[in-house]
Amino acid sequence: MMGKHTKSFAGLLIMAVLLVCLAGSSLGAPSAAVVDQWEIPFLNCLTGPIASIGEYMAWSAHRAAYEINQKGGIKGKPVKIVDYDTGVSPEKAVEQMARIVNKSLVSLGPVPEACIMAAMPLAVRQGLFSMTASTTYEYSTQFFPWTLSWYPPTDKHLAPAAAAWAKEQPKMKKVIQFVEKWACWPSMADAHADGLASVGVETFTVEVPTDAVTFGPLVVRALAQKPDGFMFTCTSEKVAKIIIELEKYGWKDKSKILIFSSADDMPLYTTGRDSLNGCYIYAYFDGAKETPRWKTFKENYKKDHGGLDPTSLSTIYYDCVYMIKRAIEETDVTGDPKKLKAERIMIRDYIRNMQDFDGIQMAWSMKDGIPSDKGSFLFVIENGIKKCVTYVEAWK
Amino acid sequence: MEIFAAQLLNGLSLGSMYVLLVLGFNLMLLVAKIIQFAYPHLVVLSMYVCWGVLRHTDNMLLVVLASVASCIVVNVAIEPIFRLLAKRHGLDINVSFVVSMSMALLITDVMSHLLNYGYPIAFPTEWVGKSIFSSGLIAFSAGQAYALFGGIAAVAAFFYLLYRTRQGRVLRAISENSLLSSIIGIPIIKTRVLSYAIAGLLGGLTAVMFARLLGSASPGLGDFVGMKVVAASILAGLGNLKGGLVCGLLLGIAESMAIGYLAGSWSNAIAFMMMLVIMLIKPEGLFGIEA
Amino acid sequence: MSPVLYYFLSFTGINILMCWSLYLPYRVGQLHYLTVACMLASAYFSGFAAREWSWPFALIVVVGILIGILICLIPSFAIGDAPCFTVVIIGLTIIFILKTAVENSPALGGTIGFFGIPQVNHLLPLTYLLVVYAGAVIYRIDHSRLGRAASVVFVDKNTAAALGIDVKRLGMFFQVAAGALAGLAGTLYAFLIGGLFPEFFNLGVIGTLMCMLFAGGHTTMWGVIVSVPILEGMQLLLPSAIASWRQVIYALTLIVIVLVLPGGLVTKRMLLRLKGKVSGGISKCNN
Amino acid sequence: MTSDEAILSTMGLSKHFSGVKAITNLDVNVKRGRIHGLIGPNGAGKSTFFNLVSGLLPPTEGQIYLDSVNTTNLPAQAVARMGLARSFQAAMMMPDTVLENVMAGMYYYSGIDPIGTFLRRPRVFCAQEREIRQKAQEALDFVGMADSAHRWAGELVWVERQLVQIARALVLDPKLLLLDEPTSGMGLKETEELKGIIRHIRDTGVTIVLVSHDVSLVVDLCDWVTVINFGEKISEGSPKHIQSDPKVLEAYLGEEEQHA
Repeated sequence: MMGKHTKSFAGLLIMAVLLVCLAGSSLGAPSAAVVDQWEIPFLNCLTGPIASIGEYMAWSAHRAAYEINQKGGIKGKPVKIVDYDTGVSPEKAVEQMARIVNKSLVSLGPVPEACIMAAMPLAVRQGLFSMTASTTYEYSTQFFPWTLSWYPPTDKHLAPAAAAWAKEQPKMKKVIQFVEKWACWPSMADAHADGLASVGVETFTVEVPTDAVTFGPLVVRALAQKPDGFMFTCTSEKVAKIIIELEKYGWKDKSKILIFSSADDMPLYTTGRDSLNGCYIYAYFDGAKETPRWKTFKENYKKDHGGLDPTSLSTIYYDCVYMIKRAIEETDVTGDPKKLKAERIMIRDYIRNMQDFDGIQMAWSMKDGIPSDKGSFLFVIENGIKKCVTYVEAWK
Repeated sequence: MEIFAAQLLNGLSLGSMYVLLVLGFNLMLLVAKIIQFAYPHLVVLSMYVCWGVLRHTDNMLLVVLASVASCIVVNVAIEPIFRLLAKRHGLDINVSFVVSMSMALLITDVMSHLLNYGYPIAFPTEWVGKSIFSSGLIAFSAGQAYALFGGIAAVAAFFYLLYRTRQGRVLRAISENSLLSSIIGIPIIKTRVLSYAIAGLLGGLTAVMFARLLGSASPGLGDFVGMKVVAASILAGLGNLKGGLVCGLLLGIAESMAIGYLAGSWSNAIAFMMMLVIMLIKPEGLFGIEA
Repeated sequence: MSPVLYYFLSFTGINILMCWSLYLPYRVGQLHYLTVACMLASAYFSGFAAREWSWPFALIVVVGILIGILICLIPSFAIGDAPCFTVVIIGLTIIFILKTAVENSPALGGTIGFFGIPQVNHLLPLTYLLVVYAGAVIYRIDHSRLGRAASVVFVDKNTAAALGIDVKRLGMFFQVAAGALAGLAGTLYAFLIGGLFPEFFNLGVIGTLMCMLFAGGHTTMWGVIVSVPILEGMQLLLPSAIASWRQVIYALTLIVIVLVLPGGLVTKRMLLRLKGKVSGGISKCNN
Repeated sequence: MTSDEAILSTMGLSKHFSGVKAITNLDVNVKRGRIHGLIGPNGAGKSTFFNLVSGLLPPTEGQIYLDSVNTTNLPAQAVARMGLARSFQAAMMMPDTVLENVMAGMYYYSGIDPIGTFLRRPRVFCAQEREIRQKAQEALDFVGMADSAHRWAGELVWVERQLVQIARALVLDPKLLLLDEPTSGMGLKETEELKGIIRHIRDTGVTIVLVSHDVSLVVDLCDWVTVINFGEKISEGSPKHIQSDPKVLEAYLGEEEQHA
């Protein structure tokens, strides 16, 4: 207790001294905060059918804020994540964005794609940098430079992942891809097909209806085309259900199944269970790799989620909060409402080209709003745990 | 041919689930004069109860009992709401639709907020069971067998109850003319509650069979199924029990065939288009509206 | 003006239009969800015409309304006097078909969505001008023979027919009028939001509109003027911990209001009472 | 045109509901200017007959002539616009004031298309509305409900509803008025009042067809009576003639036995 207080007091003292020095020398190096706390709004989907995704995204942002505050906050002031619920409704998204657009330095979200499309034009008009980290390049790029993407252009970075899988399965010639028509998934599916084509594998598409109740008919249809393998571009729950059906219809070779990154979510594992053993999946995050921060994150996540493991999607906004922390610390941002406009641009420009960001599991750099050296991992699922097979080089 | 047979089998097992749901839905429509849009959502809620009980016991009988009991209890518990509604609005089924739609929203949101952190629930693998019969593309799982034969048994029992027993006659009398029934001394309210209870019983059984057929459930399942149940009921002619039987089954088969044969992204739209044409030609439904 | 107020007022205006477009067919007892399909079609058309063809706003509004009318007119030949639930299902079906069509049209952005609809100056005053005009038209419909005829059809179709009312033609009229309102709402919506996504138009929209209509009162056009701002404003005022239960609050509000105040917050009778046009309710007969 | 000419006549009219014969081969002639009674025991097909004549149900067989025009397969609204007004046994009131309810009867008033009305200039529109309002008020005066014009229609008692319903039927100046059980649920005093009103309507030149199972009312009020049972005409003639017809007595006695 004592130590912590001393530490933060010492920190404050050093800060104050620094401030005096810097003010005197007017070097333009980081200046102190004028706000009492850093309020970061998070436009997130907390109601409706996909509220579970919003829940863990909010959880990770709050987790990051808690950690930062434990260690003295940003420039000595605590950070506070304020949740704004958008549901999946564009109308709510715009209204919530309107509440923060004139007062916030930077914001997190919005989360589902419908909300991004509705709310971002307003953010762009008012000049608010909003970190739509969980969405794909297609959506973010529409609003550059006022957004960023966690992912490089879809066609460029998905193709190598799919191709890497195909190289592991040399005898595979014909693959059926299950595609659900939602947001940018069709274009992700095209990227997969391109990647497979580059190593001589032909792809056929079977569409997954959004409101399907059973998947037997779909699997019969797919199997009737006598494919050598399957690739999935649909919601995690549906992936699991289709794999179970495939098993029912006698499909044995699980290594000839590849699941795309967006399905790397809890429902895949809770619904699919044993049937997933041997399936391939690619993602941008190797959960088996232990770092101290990741370990703590995982333990706390499990504690708050009835023992369920976090997935690669759950850390996105955790890293975002740390990015904001670094951007504020490394620039002149003070949080002064009078300088809001300029400081927003400072944060934006810093984050968009942040070098060697120390993420929860790995370091990477951003270039013009997209990661420049972030590759993907190809995994095999065994008893609900992803075992890394190979690392796929980043797109350049 | 092999594909066709496989799809037919898939369609039949799904259709038998729709039939059960449409039956319960129509029963409340006929006797209580309400559109219970939230009925499929209640069934999904019972699936969650099944799942909860399964975590503590493997006893099949207990699970079925819990599912049936919960569905009956919840269904009977909401009866007073609709009774009060009828008292306020007369027998305005439009308003009952509005209210039940809100109930559906309520149930979905409670499930996605409170139960299993909003994640889909999964039933033990042995519940769905491996294929009990498999030949080429034709495969038949234990879950499908439960759905199909359980469905047939439940429907048979339901029609026996309705057409061969005294209680069934009472229910039918009320559905035909509730005013006259009350004059000749049939206890209207008691019988209405009975109809909710029977629908709850059917719902509880459906939940168990659904769990075995699908192997999992999610908060959004009620909405997916709900629309189809209402559509089947309307397509048959609102409240037409036998028509509902046919249309429920046909819907299951049509859905399987559409996914199995029609061009990818348009399969559901084509199915909807056919329904639209039928509705435009015969707005009262294929079999006509009953009482 | 602060963005919060701007968007609050804009969405209130658009939602009032949409609620009215549900209110009109409900005058003859039909829940006409087809209006959401009109909104979808006219929103996409407006976005496309503004971005690709650079049409002027006024022209887009007119054509947007015409599109709404057309989408309601064609089915109305079959469902002008159809039972309520046939209308419901046909509405939902057409929404679904239109959505599928949009998702499969690369020109409309497909499943990704349609970006970059240009801004229009003075959208808010224009919106309210159109809302007031639409309100005046609806007021006149309500206070003419059409409105009275609709009330009779709502109560009993046979009585209406015996009074010489062509139930089907009247239903068609109200459906088409609803289509025009929804077309207008769709155009305004597209320009307000600036980007469209097929998932915008889903069951949730219908649920919200129904809640607004029935909580406000479906017996008079004034009900939604009270309920829409309240329900729109609620989520802005509630703390986020409670706001995430918004759907539940909406649903409960609706159920309670429908049970306790059958006609909604504002009823025709209440308004007539205020104006002194209806006398107290003691019967002069004693039997 | 003589006053004896039939304003309404049916020839061989039949209606079957999925095999059940509600009306069989019925010939009825209603002479102009009369109060024509239609009586029969419960389930005799009286209401079905009204529904057929007013166009709410299509007949299975036979022809209907209204004022020498064949209206057999015309829809109800067309028949209504030709001058046939009717009341229902259960009077449905819309949730509004009594006056508005009566005004609702003037949908096709003076033949103007209401949708056209809606498009008129405000001044013309208001003038028309005033006229409609005035006419409705007069009709309420006629049935003795003038004081109730601004009451809420939902609060009217059964008897008052019948009167409002009649006023609503009268505003369009019908040639023929069909009254379905107008006195059901009424006490002696109200029945007498209603009798006066019906006679008064007849005196203004409107022909009336009255359905009732109340024999004494029909005998007292009507100029001519048709008796039907099981969908068939069993007797016809002046009230005196009917009272002594053994077939009629049998039909009614038979019914009483059933009740007992």
